[in-house]
Amino acid sequence: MAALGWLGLMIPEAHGGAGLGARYLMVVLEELGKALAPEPVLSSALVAALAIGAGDDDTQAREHLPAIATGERVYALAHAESGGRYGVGAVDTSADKAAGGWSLRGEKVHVEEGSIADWLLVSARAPDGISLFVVPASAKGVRVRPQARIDGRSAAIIELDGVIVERDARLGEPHKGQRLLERVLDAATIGLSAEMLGTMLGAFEMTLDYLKTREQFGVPIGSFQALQHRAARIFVETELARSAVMHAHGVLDGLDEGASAAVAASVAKAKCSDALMLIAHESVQMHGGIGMTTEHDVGMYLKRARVAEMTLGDATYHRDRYARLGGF
Amino acid sequence: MAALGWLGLMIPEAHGGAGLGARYLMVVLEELGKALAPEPVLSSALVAALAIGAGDDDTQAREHLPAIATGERVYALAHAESGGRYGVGAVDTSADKAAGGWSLRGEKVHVEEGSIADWLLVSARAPDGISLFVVPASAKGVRVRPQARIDGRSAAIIELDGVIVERDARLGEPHKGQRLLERVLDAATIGLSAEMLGTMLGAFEMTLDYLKTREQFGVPIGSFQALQHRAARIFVETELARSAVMHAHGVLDGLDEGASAAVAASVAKAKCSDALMLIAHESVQMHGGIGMTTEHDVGMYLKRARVAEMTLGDATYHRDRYARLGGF
Amino acid sequence: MSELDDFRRDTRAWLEQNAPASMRTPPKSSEELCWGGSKTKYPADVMKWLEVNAARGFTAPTWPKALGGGGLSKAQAKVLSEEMSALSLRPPLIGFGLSMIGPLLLQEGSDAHKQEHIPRIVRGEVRWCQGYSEPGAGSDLASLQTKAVRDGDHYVLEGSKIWTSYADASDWMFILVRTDASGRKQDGISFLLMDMSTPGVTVKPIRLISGASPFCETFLSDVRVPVTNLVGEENRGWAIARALLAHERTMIGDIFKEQGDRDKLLTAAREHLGEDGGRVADPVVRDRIAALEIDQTCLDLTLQRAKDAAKVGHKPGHESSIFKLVGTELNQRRRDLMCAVLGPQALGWEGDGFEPEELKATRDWLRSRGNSIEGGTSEIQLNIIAKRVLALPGA
Amino acid sequence: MSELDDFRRDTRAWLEQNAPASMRTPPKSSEELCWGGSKTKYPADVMKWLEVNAARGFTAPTWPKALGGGGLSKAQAKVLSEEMSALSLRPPLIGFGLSMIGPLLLQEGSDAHKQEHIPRIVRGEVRWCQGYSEPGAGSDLASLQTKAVRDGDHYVLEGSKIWTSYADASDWMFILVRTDASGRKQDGISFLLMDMSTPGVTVKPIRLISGASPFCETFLSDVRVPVTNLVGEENRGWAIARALLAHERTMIGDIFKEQGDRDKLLTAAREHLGEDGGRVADPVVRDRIAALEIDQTCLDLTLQRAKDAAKVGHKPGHESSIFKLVGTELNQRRRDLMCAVLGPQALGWEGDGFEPEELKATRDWLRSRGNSIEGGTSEIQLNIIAKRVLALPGA
Repeated sequence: MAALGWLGLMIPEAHGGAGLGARYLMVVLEELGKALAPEPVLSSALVAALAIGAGDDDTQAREHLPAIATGERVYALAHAESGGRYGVGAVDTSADKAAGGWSLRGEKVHVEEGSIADWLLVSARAPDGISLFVVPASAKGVRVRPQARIDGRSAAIIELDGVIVERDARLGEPHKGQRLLERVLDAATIGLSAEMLGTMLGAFEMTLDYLKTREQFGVPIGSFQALQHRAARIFVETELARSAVMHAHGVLDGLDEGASAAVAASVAKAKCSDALMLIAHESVQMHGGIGMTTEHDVGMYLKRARVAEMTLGDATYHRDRYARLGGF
Repeated sequence: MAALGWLGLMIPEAHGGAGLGARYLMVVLEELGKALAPEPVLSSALVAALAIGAGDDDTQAREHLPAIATGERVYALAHAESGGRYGVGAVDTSADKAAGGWSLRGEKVHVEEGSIADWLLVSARAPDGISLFVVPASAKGVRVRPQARIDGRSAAIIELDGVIVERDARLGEPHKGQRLLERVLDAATIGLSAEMLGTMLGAFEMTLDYLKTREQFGVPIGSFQALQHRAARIFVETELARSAVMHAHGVLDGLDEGASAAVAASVAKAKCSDALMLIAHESVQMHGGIGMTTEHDVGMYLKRARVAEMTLGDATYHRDRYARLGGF
Repeated sequence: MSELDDFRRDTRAWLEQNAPASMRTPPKSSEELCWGGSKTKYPADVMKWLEVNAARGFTAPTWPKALGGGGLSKAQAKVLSEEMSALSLRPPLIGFGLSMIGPLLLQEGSDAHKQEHIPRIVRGEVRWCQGYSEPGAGSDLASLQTKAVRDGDHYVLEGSKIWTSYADASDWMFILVRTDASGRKQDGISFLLMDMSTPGVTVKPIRLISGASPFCETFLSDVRVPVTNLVGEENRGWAIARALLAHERTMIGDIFKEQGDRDKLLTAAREHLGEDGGRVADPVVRDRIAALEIDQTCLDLTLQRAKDAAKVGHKPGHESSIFKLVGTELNQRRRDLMCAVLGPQALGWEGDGFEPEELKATRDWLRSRGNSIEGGTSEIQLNIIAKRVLALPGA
Repeated sequence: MSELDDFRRDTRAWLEQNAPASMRTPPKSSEELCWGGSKTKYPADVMKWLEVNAARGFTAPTWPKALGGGGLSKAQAKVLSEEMSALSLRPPLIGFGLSMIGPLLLQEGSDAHKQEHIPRIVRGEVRWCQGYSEPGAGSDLASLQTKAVRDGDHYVLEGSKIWTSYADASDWMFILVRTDASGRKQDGISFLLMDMSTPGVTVKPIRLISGASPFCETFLSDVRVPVTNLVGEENRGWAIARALLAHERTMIGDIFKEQGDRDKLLTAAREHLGEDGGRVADPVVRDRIAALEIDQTCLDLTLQRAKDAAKVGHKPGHESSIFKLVGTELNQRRRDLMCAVLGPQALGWEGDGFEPEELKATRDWLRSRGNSIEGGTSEIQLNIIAKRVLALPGA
């Protein structure tokens, strides 16, 4: 993937990337989602590249961005905490000033790629507000426990037991950490929605193929009108979801002046969550018994669908957020 | 109807009724709903009979119940007020002590049968709480303005401009008026759900007939599987609704010891509201263009469905009430 | 480039000089716009605005100058449209003449057809309506039964058409008739142009459950239409009609939205359900409103995507079925949600006890139920998507 | 009447005397109950409880005494059941032997069948499983391909069966096989009794997306079944199978509920979403929970209505399709809603970071997706309702 330049799509050429932007990365994320490929592209190439690149700190950029572009290092966003559910403010992890830098203490859960990451982007509460810190996974006091989740990917619980990092491990300017974190979470949400779009397309393709080839009562089951209408509904949902996802990536790239990345992220995530769950459930149903067994891949789509739905906020959360952002 | 004994089903034999109870009246209400017959059975034979009969006041009973049973007088429940939406407590109409009785002042809206009623059951706020008062529509200070609603029935806005009624116009005991009103509203809600059950059956019967006879593409449209599955869903909804309605009428009749009429009413009204709107919408859709014209009756079912849905609380209201009653 | 700049400057000057002030305000409804024709009387400003534009061919900017059109290039027409928008000007003329039958005749009509009809469309003298649907046919449009029997140099028409919008206000109808009942139903249909003043044509308006409507039923009894009014070949009208239908579906996806729909819903929600810390107080309704607006955003973005694709040369395909399906359903959801917000105040038909906007909301809801039926039912759109887009097998 | 009272007194005394204390507690799962058979080892109390009941015929109270049953009247059996409930006693034996194949053999079996199988079912010595579904057949059950070819006084079976619950724990299978492939597919099916220990029978458990399952695939290669094991006539097995299927669907409507489901959901909602004035804090989720509980109430009342109707002699008809359809969908909604309540805590497969009840909720959700497939898909139930209940025409 690094050889293909995928990991550097969001990274300026000066730091070893291609600098093409989010719309290009969307194509990659969509294909990964379609193939259910467990690659840490979202967390490294989108989230970490953006979080570190946005900080305007050249030292940090030189330290991290080339390593992301080459795929030399894997990054993970360690933000969610137990009981905190969703949102930017649910952070109890603390960042206290310590000799020469910061001391981080707390526990992060559901850290995607957490068990394979070389570096962690940790949100923590500093005296001047929530900030992101970039922390080597090998630092003293970092304890990584893999979480066995239904999609089989490399999630982890990460304990930070007074982890000491240097002063410049903090990303962005003082007092502006929360705004950076918001932007990073929006970008992560948008990138995840691209993956979800791919996942729904993958499940639908598989199902459409099954509808055309599986015969019952002497005809392909896809000739039954009740299934045809449901398949047509699914197709419509994928097209609507695609529009939301494309738009959100355009907003990330600054194409749509005045458009809010937060609104675009919530539109995309709300739509993709509902659409993907619908399609995953329908896909298993249309496959019948075989879809319930581990011998068929469609169940893996269902499991990944649920994980993606519950990551970075489900549809209800994003509808509420959309309403708040829209002033109602 | 009076001759058939329908109006006296809830009235004891001693007062000229048959004393058979709500489960018998349900059959009548269901048939009226099916035929979209605009008869004031619900407001007189169920609501007024129960409100007056439950008061345990023999004078009141002798005054009103025989007149209900014979159909000599029509009664209407005047409870809802502008801006108040649903529920027992949304009453601003006042009942103040006056020489020899009470003075009522306020405005009631959406009073079903209001423009044809001889007597009104008016909820008003007395010094000891909300109570029901039975008021002749011909009393001085009562002003009735018909409301032209989509179902074409005899609803009205009723102004009470210092209407003087006698002391015994108040139903039930002092301090217990609100409990009586709650019971009356639950009974009204349950009776309305019986009518709604009939209305959904009427619309469905008409639609099923259309599906079997209307031909397109050389076959009856009811042979299309997509429509078959939707018709089957409708049938299931009618059966579920019927169970809720039957149960609620049994509870009214005291059959199910320990069961709450409030819970049963909210279950029935929530289910019937959703089911009826679904069926009414689907019925128009399945009739195609002709269903949109005034030349076909199915549109009347749609209009009545909406009125019934919005009367005495819609599905969202009753789900919330169900949750409150259930302690969540 | 510089030529186009000149055109822009000249056009803007001309527009500013000629547009009456009243044409620079948004219309309250499409009824205020000019549909042309001999049967409707329009205000003086509207007629003046039509006349000056027609004289320049600006009512049909890209049509040939020889036939009364503007003879503009696509680039110039875009400039004209931009300048009209910039000045908030109303279109001088709308209707089926400009959007449907005119383009068709320019492509498929004979020279005589073009000479006779195109200039009159450009000048707004003739209003057109569409005679496709029939009472017995419904979604099975091709099963139409209105007969046209050849008698010398005329066809004699017998039958009826339904759901004709504004038939009572139109001068001409383009109409599908059966000229051959022997073969496959699609193969015996012809496409004719019919003068509505021909003896034997009767029009009756249709009353909908939501009240009065632009729809009419048109009865045809012994109606004689010259054979020269045939467009294309005899028995080959179905293909022509289908091309026009796809065009109609694309337009329809956008058509249900009204200016300020979102604000109206939110305002009503705040008023009827109350506010809580600045938010709509009922979180369940709030969730439904957000879901609706999100879906509406997705449809708008999808329409935009199709327009962008069209700009770079992609021909519009069966995605028009998506727009028809989703556009109508969103409109229905919106009208339904508005009723849920209004509660009992959504029950009024007219008169006392209801505000005008409440009465409108109720009728809008009733009217919206027809959206998923007219212009091809939702079921037909789902069939089209299943068969033509997803290539699912026939039963 | 007084005789029945005597029976009640005697029965209660006997139950109180003979039931081990451990049999008076509700089982944690159906796995703790006794399914009988030679392949499962049960705790001593379970075996003792089975034996004392079997000796009296109380495992099959209404079956003939001569075949080991209790020989009770319906009224007596009702009393027995009431007294068992009153003491919270576990049933001594459950399974397909008692519920399905036993009643069938009593009605359709030969004398030899009854003599051979009924007493062993009553005593719980033999556990039965059902061999209907096949990998290629799916919803089109009658298209089954497992062949049974006559060879002297045996049938020789070749093929495979799928979705056989507990095939690996069963001693015998009642199985549908194709004995004639020439005519209508329903006409060449026969109903056989097959000893699972016959050479050529191989069983392989099926792993579901939710984890281990009771389902198995059963492979049949050159399996010789005596012709005397045929139930009913050759090629007439379909009618027998269908009667059993309707029976299964009725049982299934009730089956998905677990004790305390409602409380579990509410407890989780309070814990994960917080409380607000004693209520579940998230009103959108609260609305969904209320909607679910209301629909569940409606289904429960409908089941009760069917039971009441059965008591006064109404035969259960196609309403079993309603129970199957709605019961499964409600279970799916419940499991799905539980995931929504748990949020990211609904994502665990095993181990660290998740509570046991969270892991169970996740697997319950995954497992529930099969409910609308197994035992006749939802689509099949909708077809049955449309065709047989509503009498809608065939395509």
